Amino acid sequence: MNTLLDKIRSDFPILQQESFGKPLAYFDNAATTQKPAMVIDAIDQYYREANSNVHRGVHRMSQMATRAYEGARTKVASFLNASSSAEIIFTRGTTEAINLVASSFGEAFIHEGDEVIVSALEHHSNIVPWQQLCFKKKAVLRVIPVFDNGELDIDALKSLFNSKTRILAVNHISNALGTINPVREIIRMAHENGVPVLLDGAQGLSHGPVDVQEMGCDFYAFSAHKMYGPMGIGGLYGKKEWLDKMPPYQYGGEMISKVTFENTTFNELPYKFEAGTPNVADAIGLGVAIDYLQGIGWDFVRQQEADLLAYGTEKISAIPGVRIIGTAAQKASIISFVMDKIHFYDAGSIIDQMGVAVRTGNHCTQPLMDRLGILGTIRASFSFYNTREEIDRLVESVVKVKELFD
Amino acid sequence: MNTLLDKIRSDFPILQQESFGKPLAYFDNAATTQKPAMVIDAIDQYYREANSNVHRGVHRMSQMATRAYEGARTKVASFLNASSSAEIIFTRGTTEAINLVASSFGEAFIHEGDEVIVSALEHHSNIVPWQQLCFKKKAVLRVIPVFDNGELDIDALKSLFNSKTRILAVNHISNALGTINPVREIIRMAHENGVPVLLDGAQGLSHGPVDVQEMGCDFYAFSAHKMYGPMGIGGLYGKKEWLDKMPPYQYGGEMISKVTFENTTFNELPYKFEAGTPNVADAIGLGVAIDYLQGIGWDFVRQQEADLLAYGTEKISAIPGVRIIGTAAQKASIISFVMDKIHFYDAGSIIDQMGVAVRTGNHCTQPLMDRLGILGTIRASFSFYNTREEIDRLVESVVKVKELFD
Amino acid sequence: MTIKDTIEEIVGEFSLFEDWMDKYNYLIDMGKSLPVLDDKYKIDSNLITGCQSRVWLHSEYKDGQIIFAADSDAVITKGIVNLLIRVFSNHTPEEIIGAETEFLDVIGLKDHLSPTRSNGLLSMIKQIKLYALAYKAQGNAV
Amino acid sequence: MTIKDTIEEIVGEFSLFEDWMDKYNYLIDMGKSLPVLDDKYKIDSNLITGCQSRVWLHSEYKDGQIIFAADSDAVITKGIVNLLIRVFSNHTPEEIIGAETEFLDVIGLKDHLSPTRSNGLLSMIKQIKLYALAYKAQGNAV
Ligand SMILES: Cc1ncc(COP(=O)(O)O)c(C=O)c1O
Ligand SMILES: Cc1ncc(COP(=O)(O)O)c(C=O)c1O
Repeated sequence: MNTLLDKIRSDFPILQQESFGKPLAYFDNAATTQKPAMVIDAIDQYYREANSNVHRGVHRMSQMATRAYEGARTKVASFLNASSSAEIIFTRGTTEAINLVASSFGEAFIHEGDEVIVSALEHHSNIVPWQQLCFKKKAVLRVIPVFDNGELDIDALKSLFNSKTRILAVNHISNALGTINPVREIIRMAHENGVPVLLDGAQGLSHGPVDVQEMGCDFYAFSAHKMYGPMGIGGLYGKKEWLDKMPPYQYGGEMISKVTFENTTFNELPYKFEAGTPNVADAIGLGVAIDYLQGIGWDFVRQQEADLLAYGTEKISAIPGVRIIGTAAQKASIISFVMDKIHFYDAGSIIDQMGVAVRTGNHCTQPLMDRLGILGTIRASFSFYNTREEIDRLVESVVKVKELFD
Repeated sequence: MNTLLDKIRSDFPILQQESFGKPLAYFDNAATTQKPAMVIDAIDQYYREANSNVHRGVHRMSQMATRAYEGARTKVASFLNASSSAEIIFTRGTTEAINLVASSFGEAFIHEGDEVIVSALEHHSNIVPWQQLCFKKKAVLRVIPVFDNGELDIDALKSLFNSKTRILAVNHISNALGTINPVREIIRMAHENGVPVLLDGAQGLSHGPVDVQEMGCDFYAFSAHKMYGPMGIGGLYGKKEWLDKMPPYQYGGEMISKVTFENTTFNELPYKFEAGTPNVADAIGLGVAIDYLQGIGWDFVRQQEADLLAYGTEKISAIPGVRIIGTAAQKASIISFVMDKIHFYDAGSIIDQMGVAVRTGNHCTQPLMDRLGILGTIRASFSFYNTREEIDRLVESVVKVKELFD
Repeated sequence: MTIKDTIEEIVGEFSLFEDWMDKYNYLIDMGKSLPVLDDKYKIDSNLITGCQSRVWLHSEYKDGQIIFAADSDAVITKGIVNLLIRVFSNHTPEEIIGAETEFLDVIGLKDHLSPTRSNGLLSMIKQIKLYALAYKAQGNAV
Repeated sequence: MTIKDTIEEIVGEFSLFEDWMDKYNYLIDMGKSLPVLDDKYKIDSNLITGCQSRVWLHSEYKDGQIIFAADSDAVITKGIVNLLIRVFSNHTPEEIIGAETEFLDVIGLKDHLSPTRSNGLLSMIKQIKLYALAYKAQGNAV
């Protein structure tokens, strides 16, 4: 093992845990990543030293908390290279961010007969909000098809645009198969057709740099817990031009400027979209997770994850009776696979007993599974803190599964 | 100082802090309470030892996390005496819980010409969601008036009910003035008129026991951060009969049962209303906050807070030129006051410099302030961990303010 | 044998296992030996929701007793349903409704196969008890 | 005096204060000595939002320079606006647009009177610069 990796692993307390008497090999990073001690400590320290409700408080602690909260927003803005921190709205996570856009953008811009484009590769969180919006507005949901290898059929996308198309929502990286979608090309095509693009970035911020201005997306939704930050926080980047035109999503608290029983005027961006006491502690945790990622640097992350993906792909595909699902040319460090005649639940149960944490099932992508003609997969998703040795243990477990069920 | 109080104060790390070189006297408890070490530690430990995404995960940590999350739900259910934990929905807090009901109940049950009742004593979070719903549905917002002393005019409420009334939303305890509203009577009147009642319980769970079945409310909304728990979590209690009839609020994740592009079926309660990865860490923190409150017991809480309210009321009202706003017969430990010819912002700035944290302004209750003919107040809200000595320091600071500005 | 007796028998069997591997081997054997369920019963109305694997649970009411039959696409799940059938099948609705299910705790199933939604163990037991309640109501109605 | 000179003067004055009390006393004096703003300028369009206290900021453009006048219902806020007027009033739009505002940091105003929404200090400066931008555009248009 190289010493930098050792050092990095020691930053994550949970990697020191055992599972069923064996060292834990955590390969469920696409579901949620583990947290470095500095993130955990920042939350701890906030509650011990500075906890307070933010905004409009005159007293010192309230101002400290406000500064820390707004400081976290600034960090997110510069991490994504947003043009202003007013374009960063804190939400509970990706799902809420997408729901916010579907609801507010939908209310302002989607009408009967209009069309919304999603892809066959989406997580339920980027399908159902649009589907339900379409039901409500009598609009039409169009779907970019996916090839057997997990790549989107971009040629087919061309024919989906028409004068009724109002928005396109697609994931940056597929959580189920690891496909990195050609988002720049998709955005270019959409913009040529005058259609704004929402990227579901749940899997997008942990593997490499994201520059929303360079990509040109109109919205980018993400979750802190999938990028080494805490649960309960995430966000939405939105271009000011769009956010300004969208009505608020929830009402109450700082998002209000002036209320009478007859009328209410709303605050400016980003507050307009943040109702109720914000989750200050976890926003600070998210800011520190960004510090952590910038500290280790994308070079290390990408190199380590590329190595694990290559090594894992080679080893897993070499096991007879195992088939990798999702073999796109551009992939993040996620390997989904199925086993001949062995149900993923059976496999997952045994692999778990060997101290290896993988996720099994449809990964909240039922339409994709239907399309691929399977019920689910076994998914190992790697972080830069994983090791080749851990992958060897996964392979051992899979071999054990074969022994048991064959 | 009595030793039990000393012991309890030592449970809260932040009370050991200084502010501007003086021991911190924290009187902004109605905005957010401080957290005992056991709550902070529980969150810390979760991230160090058990962090995982919940539900549908086969692996051990995911199951541990699921159990802890569902265990927290059970604790909340029994804390509120809900008849089942399926009636407890986790949200970000009170504001989101009220928005959920306004949106989902509103979609199902509010139509053109219908009426919604709120009170003049409400927080913006319990006004604006209903007001905007009424705008959207062309429904009518009716307001229970409030007397000068901060009590609701319950006689006037009688005449607000009619066959068009669909729901009544009122706070349990007023955050601005401390009034404890006669919720049992309000609920009885509403139910006689076939109208369900939502209680805004943001201030309701920290001062004494709440039994939703005994009270008979249909919905109860609350925030963990105002009851010694973490930020980013809270909840909604809702009677199963109502929740079953309400459509989902947000879409994605565990709230889905089966998705195709043509149709989606939703999960059962409470999951139907919880979209996206839940905030497991903070839900666990909320559970531990409940343990903590139950550990010290309501007797202590009520006795200590009643003493502080009585002592504070006597001392503050004795200062010449100071007037207490809100003198209801039933009050929680919240004292709002104004000073002759001295702006609350001036007062708050100086009080802060003396190491005493109070909140100043309209407390997100602009319509109430308008009704009372003031722009805002200085508000000291006491917790069981505050002391008479701290109140003496508040009084000193107020006297100092008078010296400076007179 | 009463439900209680069967449970004791099962607890006895499980107490012999030294490690998880033995336990899983046993469950796998139980799964493989579960009688085949006729395809005509593999219908959506017999499907138990909330499981990672699909479980069909069919029941018949005969001479005052309920007979259960089941299938799943996962072997371990089949093993678990087989255990449940052994415990609950051929008993009266009253017996089933009144039965304690803590034995799952004792044999370590709850520990390794959590009651959370991933395997639907709880859903299966709930469904078994619901069938019993339904037949009981039906019986009373007659 | 240039904007920079005034700022240096103010920084010098503040450096004399031993504790927060002196600083606040000074701000309060400055607040009390702020010339009264004619009621006709206390209109909503002059109101700065995001403050706990209400602040009206009025401006006039005369001989290429902007003259500011203001009022607030809180004395400390009046003291702060008075400082800002001393710094920015009677300067050209260009001078105002180009001015650094870090001095607020130096004199400890940012520390004790945070830039967050509670006192609207940032909003005031923003408004002053907006006026300057507007007059500049107007000037260019002529
Ligand atoms: C009475 C009342 N209602 C609602 C709220 C909103 O709570 P939250 O900001 O936690 O959503 C508060 C607190 O600010 C409150 O005191
Ligand atoms: C691609 C994708 N989109 C959306 C989500 C939803 O994220 P969250 O549950 O954090 O809201 C996830 C994660 O589950 C995901 O992987």
